[in-house]
Amino acid sequence: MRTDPDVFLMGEDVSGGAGCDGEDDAFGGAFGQYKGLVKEFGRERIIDTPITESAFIGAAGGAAATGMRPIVDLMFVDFIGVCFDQIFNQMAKFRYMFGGKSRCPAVIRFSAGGGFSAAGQHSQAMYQVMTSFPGLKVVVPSNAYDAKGLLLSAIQDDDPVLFFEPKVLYQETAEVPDEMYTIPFGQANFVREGDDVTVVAFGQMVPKAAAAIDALAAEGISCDLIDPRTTSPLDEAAILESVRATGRLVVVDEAPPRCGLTADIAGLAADKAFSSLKGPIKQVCAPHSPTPFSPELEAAYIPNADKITAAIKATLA
Amino acid sequence: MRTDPDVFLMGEDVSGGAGCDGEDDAFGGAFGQYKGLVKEFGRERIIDTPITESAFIGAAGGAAATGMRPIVDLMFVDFIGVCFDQIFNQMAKFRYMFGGKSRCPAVIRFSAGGGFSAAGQHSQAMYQVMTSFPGLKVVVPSNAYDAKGLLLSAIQDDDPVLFFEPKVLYQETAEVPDEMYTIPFGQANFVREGDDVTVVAFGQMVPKAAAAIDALAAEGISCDLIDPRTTSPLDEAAILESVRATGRLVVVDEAPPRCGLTADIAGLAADKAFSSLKGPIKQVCAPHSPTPFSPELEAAYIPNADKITAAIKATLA
Amino acid sequence: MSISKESLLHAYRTMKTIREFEERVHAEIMNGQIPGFTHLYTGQEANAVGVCAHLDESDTIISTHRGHGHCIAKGADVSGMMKELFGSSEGLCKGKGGSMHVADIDKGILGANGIVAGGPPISVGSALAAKIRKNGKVAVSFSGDGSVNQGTCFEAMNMAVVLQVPAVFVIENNYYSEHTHIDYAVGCNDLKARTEAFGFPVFVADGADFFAVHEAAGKAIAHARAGNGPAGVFAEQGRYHGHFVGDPQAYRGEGELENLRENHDPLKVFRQHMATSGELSEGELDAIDAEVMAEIEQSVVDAKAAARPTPEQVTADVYIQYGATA
Amino acid sequence: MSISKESLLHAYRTMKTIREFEERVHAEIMNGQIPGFTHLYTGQEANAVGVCAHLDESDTIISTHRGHGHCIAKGADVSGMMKELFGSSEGLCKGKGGSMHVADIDKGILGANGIVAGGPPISVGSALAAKIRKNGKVAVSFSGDGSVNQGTCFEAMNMAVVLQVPAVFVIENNYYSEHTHIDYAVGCNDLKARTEAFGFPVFVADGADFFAVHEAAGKAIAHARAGNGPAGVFAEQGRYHGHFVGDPQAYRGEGELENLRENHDPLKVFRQHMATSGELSEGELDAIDAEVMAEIEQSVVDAKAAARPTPEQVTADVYIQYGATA
Ligand SMILES: Cc1ncc(C[n+]2csc(CCOP(=O)(O)OP(=O)(O)O)c2C)c(N)n1
Ligand SMILES: Cc1ncc(C[n+]2csc(CCOP(=O)(O)OP(=O)(O)O)c2C)c(N)n1
Ligand SMILES: [Mg+2]
Ligand SMILES: [Mg+2]
Repeated sequence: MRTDPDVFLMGEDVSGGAGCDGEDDAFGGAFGQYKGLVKEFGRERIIDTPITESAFIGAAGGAAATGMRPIVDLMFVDFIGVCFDQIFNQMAKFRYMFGGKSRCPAVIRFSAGGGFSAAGQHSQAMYQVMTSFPGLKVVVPSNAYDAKGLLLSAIQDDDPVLFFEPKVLYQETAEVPDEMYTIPFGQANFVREGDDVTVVAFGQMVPKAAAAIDALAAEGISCDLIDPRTTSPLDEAAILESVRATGRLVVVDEAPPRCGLTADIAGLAADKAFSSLKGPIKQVCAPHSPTPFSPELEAAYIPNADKITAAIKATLA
Repeated sequence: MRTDPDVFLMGEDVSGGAGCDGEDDAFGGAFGQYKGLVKEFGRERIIDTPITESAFIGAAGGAAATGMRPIVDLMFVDFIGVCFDQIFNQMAKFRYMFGGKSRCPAVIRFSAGGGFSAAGQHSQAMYQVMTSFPGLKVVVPSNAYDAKGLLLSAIQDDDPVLFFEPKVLYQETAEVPDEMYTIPFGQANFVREGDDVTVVAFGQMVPKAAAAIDALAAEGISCDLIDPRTTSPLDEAAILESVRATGRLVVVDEAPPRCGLTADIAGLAADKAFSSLKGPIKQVCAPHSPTPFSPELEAAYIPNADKITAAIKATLA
Repeated sequence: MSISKESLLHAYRTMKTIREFEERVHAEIMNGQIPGFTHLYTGQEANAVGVCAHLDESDTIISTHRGHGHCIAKGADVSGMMKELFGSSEGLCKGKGGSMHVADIDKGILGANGIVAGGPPISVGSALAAKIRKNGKVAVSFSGDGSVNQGTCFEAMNMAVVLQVPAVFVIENNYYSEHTHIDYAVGCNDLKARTEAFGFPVFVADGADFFAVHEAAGKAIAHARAGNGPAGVFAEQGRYHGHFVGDPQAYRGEGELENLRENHDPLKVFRQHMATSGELSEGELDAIDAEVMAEIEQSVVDAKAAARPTPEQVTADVYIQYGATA
Repeated sequence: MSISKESLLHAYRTMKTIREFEERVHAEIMNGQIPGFTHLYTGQEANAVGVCAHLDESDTIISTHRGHGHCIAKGADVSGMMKELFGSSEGLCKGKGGSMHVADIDKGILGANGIVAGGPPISVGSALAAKIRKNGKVAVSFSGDGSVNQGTCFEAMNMAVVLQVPAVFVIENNYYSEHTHIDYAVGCNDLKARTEAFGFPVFVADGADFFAVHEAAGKAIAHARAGNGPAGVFAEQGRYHGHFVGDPQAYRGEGELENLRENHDPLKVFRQHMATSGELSEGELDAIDAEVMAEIEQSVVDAKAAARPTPEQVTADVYIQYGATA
């Protein structure tokens, strides 16, 4: 934002306290991510909105189509239902429907996923749903370092980018470099390298998969762990290369099973790496139900290291 | 509707002409599906609404939760973006979030899919997206006979049912029995039976797949053609049984490739029928782009018999 | 409109129950006993109770993310609610919903709702059912001052007028949506007028005063019940706690909260009325206080002792006839 | 406000161009030459032209499913539009958009839109960009009488007031949304008042009269351009053809259409004004008619001869840098 006057931030309570008598920088986003920004950039570029997602997400599309680079915050991705049209039918399709003559460099940030006992309407992943729409780019970082580099890429990108922040990862504090760096879209990260099984995991599943894999090392099982970082574009080449080498694949995501990313990657491998496959492709995901509230239920719902371990072993059986 | 006073129909112009000076039964739905109903049941049970999808889809949820059996018409499924929350976050989740104490017997009808040169915002399939949400049942008939039997099942079902009518199939006229019959959900139809390859196809892809398969018979290739009829619940057993017998699978759908039904079925087989597989699982679907307007482009976009034929042969290569 | 002694006792008891329920929930959250996101109704009790006083079990309400007060006012079982908030499988929603989704369909409670303005369209559907069945029932939706800027809310209001259904829209102005003031978020400066422009009457009340709400809501509900189409209630009242538990509320002006607690406390206001009218004695009110405290204490004891859900329950109750896929 | 002769000529030419474009499109659809769903603007020409007379290329408009008239009024290339409707790769959108998505960003045309009320939020974003850049531009959205009941439209209006952006909401009342009458769909009986209740002025005009629209739109656009926040225009006018091409219009009252065509034809009304004021002669207007007819004829000839898209083009222009996956 310091370097590009076209960038601005908009959303409900991104600074907070608009129209109030108290302190100006009272809030700074539902997870405090934007704290301090309004002091630096003022209310002209850090714009609080009413609760009116269709209007401000749509406005981001309109501002982007007319030359700005808006970043908008939807707080919880679960709220996408009230502004869905503006994302999948408008922003996503401008460029194509208008014959390539427009660009729409908007970034929409969402917190996503479970782990907070926030129940059915505040715990969804949803990036698997958004991955299905051509015209959108979809980013799902699994750690703070990547998040920064991917966010800077997102802001510079000329297409609409949906940026999903697994909300349990806000709790982590990690050192990130102060300087500006970008991580390109469509480039997977090899979090672990190994020979026996390829594990592909998304978002908050990446550290869980890493834990499972690290424990399995003691049993002499070594795995590739691939974090695609962006689901659209997807680094198909990295995944296929690994599967061709290991012959075995486990895909892990926290979303429910139907028409999700685990099936997406499994389908990819079952076609393009078929001849290398040595065992069934296993998918680890949530069951086919909404996210439950109770911590015990949620713990049983979200995939954990045990389930990942079991799946890895099942491919070797 | 004749037998159950709790059933009513609601939507934009489901009768048409509300508030107008002209004839009462002037319209009857965007494809004329409801012609005549308002004459029989009156405006109390055939309810025209303003253009206000969130309100009337939400109202269907509310009426269903309080004992009615609404049928609502969204015209084109592409309009789902303006009322998406009411479907995936409200109706779909009432039962679960409320601890099983509610029921929501609402049916939402949509026309879906391409083939009309209706471009990016009036040609989407979308049933693959809705299949991903637990709590919703999703129906995609491929012919008039099934449509009637599945619709009657939908109306009797106590969960929210999304009923997708591939719009090119409206053009077909077919004889359907006058009497009432139901087709249960989760029961696939074997449209063709064969030994070499299993083909699973959805909606308007079923007749195209059948044409491809019939032509291949001359080359001595015989295929099972499975029409799941409902994508949620899905008749996994039928698909797996067939794949275990043939060892080869082609999945055909008109939606774009990412996180869709073709991947969903491929992923299922790559896990649970792995040991029977003799060749790569092929997916035939639209490319990763919005639906184009121009007939030539749309013809190149929507899968056709040639592409299905090529995929079937590729599994045998 | 004179209110029977029994109704007065019930109203006070209900307001006090809400207050103590919320304060105790607050304390238990601070203790780490209640998981998830919770929004408290403290300070707004008169509104829920004043409205629900006109409803019976087969009328429906639909609530918001700040739903405990509405549910208690409509007759939800307090112990079942506390168990739900603790995540027990004996909770009102078997531990699946939590604070943002407490519901009891049998009591006409269509649920708290985690989506701002998710409720009004659903409520219009309940009102439509009442109209089709001609059973004289009404459907009430509660909306915050922030939620009324949401498209779903406007749509529901217009459609209720078009279909002439007995829907009552109760707008609770506690001045804030999260940390943003109504004066900012509602562009026009007259929310009542903007609402009335949709074509139905809106009755205004001091939302800290049970009697004022009772009167305004009485008019609105009577209007709807009589088949005259929708009506609205617009009431101002303070929210004592932050938007969510833990919110430091730095956005508030100096002395604002103190003034609310001092001069706009529904319980105090009610007691003042009683002191003037003499309808209920201090002793009677004190006795209720004691009973309520005991009931809430017991509900927490029970909630802590209640059964915890087991993993198999995750996939139960997704569908009615159909088991889970995974 | 007096209008220069040049502007009058331009206005008449543009209205006539829209009329003949639409009538010819109608004929070509009947001939099976134009695929897809098409909605015609015939009868409403004065509105688009009266509004766009106040805009230059860097102001933006966003249109509806009934978008040809707005695009032509804002300066879209007629031949490129005709090619687009015929599905040619030389069309304004390379044959990818068709009638419901004609757009020309360089001319400030953010597109027709297949989603009712999809446009107003986007337009507010364009207005916000103008406000942030302080460039004095305005953003105009067109909305039908049916679309104003959509939540997105209400949200856009409120947010435009909150952010005080130069957004102009033009409401075109042609009495029908598809086959439903405005008197049914707009619950309150005063759409102007309901709109003004959001907190901005709305100027009313006879939408069949270019001069009336010109005046009302002039006020609204001046208001917005001056930094006073949003404004509205509300204009009534007839839609001659059905909702879509082929609609039998049985829902209309007897004589309704005849009356529209006879007494509320924007072209006739314009000519009557000219006959009275003498500013343009019949001969001048007839000459324009002839030129327009020739231009439209040529556009069809060109469209029929224009290049057809090839299959590889399907996956072009999905993203800027990233090629398609499949
Ligand atoms: C669609 C949606 N947008 C945003 C939110 C986040 N959110 C939860 S409560 C709230 C404020 C609601 O304000 P108001 O309607 O005044 O109710 P109050 O909290 O004051 O009771 C917001 C923005 C949400 N839950 N749903
Ligand atoms: C969200 C959405 N709902 C419904 C439709 C179908 N539809 C297309 S045009 C139309 C009527 C629009 O009426 P109005 O706004 O008055 O515009 P007019 O057609 O009169 O120009 C409807 C319902 C749509 N395209 N998008
Ligand atoms: Mg509030
Ligand atoms: Mg209209």
